[in-house]
Amino acid sequence: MSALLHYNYWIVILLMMIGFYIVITHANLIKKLLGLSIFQTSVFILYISMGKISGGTAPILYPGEHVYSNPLPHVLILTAIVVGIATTALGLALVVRLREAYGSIVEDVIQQQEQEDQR
Amino acid sequence: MEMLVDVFLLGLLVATAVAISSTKDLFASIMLTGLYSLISAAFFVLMDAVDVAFTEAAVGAGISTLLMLSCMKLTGQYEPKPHRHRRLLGLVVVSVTGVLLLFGTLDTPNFGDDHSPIQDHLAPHYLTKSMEEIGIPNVVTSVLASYRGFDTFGETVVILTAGIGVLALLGFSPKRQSDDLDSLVAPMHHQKILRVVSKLLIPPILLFALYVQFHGDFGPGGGFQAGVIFAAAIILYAMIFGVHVARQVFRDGAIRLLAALGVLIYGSVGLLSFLSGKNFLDYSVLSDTPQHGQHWGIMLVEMGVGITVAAVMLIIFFTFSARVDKRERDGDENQRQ
Amino acid sequence: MFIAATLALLMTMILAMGRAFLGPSLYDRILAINMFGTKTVLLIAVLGFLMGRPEFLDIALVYALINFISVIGLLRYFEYNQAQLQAKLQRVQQARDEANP
Amino acid sequence: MSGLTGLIDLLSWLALVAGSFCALSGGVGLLRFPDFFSRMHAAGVMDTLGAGLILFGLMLQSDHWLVLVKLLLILKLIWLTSPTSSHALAKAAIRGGARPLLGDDMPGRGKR
Repeated sequence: MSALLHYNYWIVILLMMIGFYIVITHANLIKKLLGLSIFQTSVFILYISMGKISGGTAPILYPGEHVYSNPLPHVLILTAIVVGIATTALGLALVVRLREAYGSIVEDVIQQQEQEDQR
Repeated sequence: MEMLVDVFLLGLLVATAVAISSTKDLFASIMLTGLYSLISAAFFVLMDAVDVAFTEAAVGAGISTLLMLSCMKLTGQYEPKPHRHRRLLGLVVVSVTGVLLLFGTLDTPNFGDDHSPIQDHLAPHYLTKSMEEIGIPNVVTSVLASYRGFDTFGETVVILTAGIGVLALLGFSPKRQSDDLDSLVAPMHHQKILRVVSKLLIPPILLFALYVQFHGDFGPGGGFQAGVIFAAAIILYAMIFGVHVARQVFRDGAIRLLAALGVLIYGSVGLLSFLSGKNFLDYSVLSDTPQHGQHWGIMLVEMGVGITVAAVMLIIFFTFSARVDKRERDGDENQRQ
Repeated sequence: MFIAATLALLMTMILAMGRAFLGPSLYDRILAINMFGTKTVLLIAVLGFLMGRPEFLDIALVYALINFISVIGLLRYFEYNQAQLQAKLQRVQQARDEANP
Repeated sequence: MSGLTGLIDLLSWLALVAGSFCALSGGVGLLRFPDFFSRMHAAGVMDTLGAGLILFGLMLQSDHWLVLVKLLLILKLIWLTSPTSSHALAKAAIRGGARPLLGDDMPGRGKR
């Protein structure tokens, strides 16, 4: 059981690194955004795991003595999710515009064209 | 038992993430991202974060998948595999960072510990005092809309800004030919069964969105979730009966106005308490007893959030779909080869 | 008994996920996602009972709705492709007609 | 009175076990069947039945009318949306050119 005391955090790091890997190795911009969203979710999981108290219950009060998990991370992450989708949409809009300007959404191709244009 | 499910779900998450990273087909990886967010929402339920699960369910699995798909529709489905040296380099960087971070976890408090630093500040106050200070059972809502109302105000403005950003990037339509828009066939109009079932479903979804909006004080829910669910119902309608039909009801000008109106409501509630001699967003002056004032304040503020979120989601979806429609009509003329 | 149901649902989720990874066609993947979504709805409902707070069924309800919407969204992509294909065929036909009337 | 609650408990356990079995067998079918349409058959039928049984089992355990109503709503939703999306999916697959494996095309034993 003691091996599991940090299990959630290990998984968080694993997920974060997978997201990071996608962002730095894949050249396709949509794929990069997918990687970012995996990264983002790993942070959500980190916060939520930290707020959990074992044997606790959801922080919606009801009569009787109960242990409630920490509501503060929930608030932070709840708003972060909606802001996350809004910013992802902005990123996607940028990708669409890049496609219209360069005819490609592959990072290398865009950079190459940019260099050619400057010459 | 909870621990077992926890291990299980997190394992599934990692498997999905690896699969997303390794497929070359963007359609498949976007679908898997939807699955990923389904699993993470189930995980949030397990971690007692019901409000978060609610939001993730409404946002991650639904709207974000749809947006990614429309973007992919505009840009192409397949990606080349990254070069070998790039993958190798990436792997090295990632493993070094990962090991360093793992080293960091050695000092973190144990999972589920009730005396870790995060549990000692603020949270006990919120949990014990919320009922007498605010008077609603859902502590998440009371923290969101009252204790940290200023924070949430900022988030709402960020959402509005993102909506404006998307409009600025993609919103302009060079030549609007209204008769041309009508001639465009709704892509799923011929699916009779879908049409009937969604007609049956949409009114309950809208009702449910209202329930979520106003029941947020007592159970999971609130403005953010309700806004997204409301928008999802309209998006369902738009997908099946055609975007131009939905846009005739939710006119561009109107939803832009609504998006701003939500933030305005939120801000003016704050200003009202400001002008009555209290702090910004201190709702206790809104009614004769402080607790009653809090109720009013939270309701109004959540309404503002709901309106803004729903309107911005609709703006974003309509903007993207208008692009896709335009592309279907005109072909890919902007492509530079 | 809720535990048995939870375990069965988790196993089913793994099976469905296997199909989602394997493919081979995109339709198979969508089918798997659809099934996975239904199983998640059930899992959340059962978890609510398992943890003794069944009032959280709202989440399961949202899930059932959103799952439907996202499957429709995925399908719409094919419809677009179909429409595009037909338009292309028509254009080719037209060009052929103009070439040899 | 205790006899009645015992009976209800027994019924609900039975429903849960049967539902779990349906869910599992649907999952196995989804993974093991040879082509898309037979997989859809497994997933579609067992999904709907399994969901119904599990939700029925939960309904018998519910202690508040609101819980019961929500479970009924979920059941109604699943029974409405699941067949609809299966139908739409099958239609899309047919239009996209997928054809069911019939008679002679079936792979022999041991192949799959």
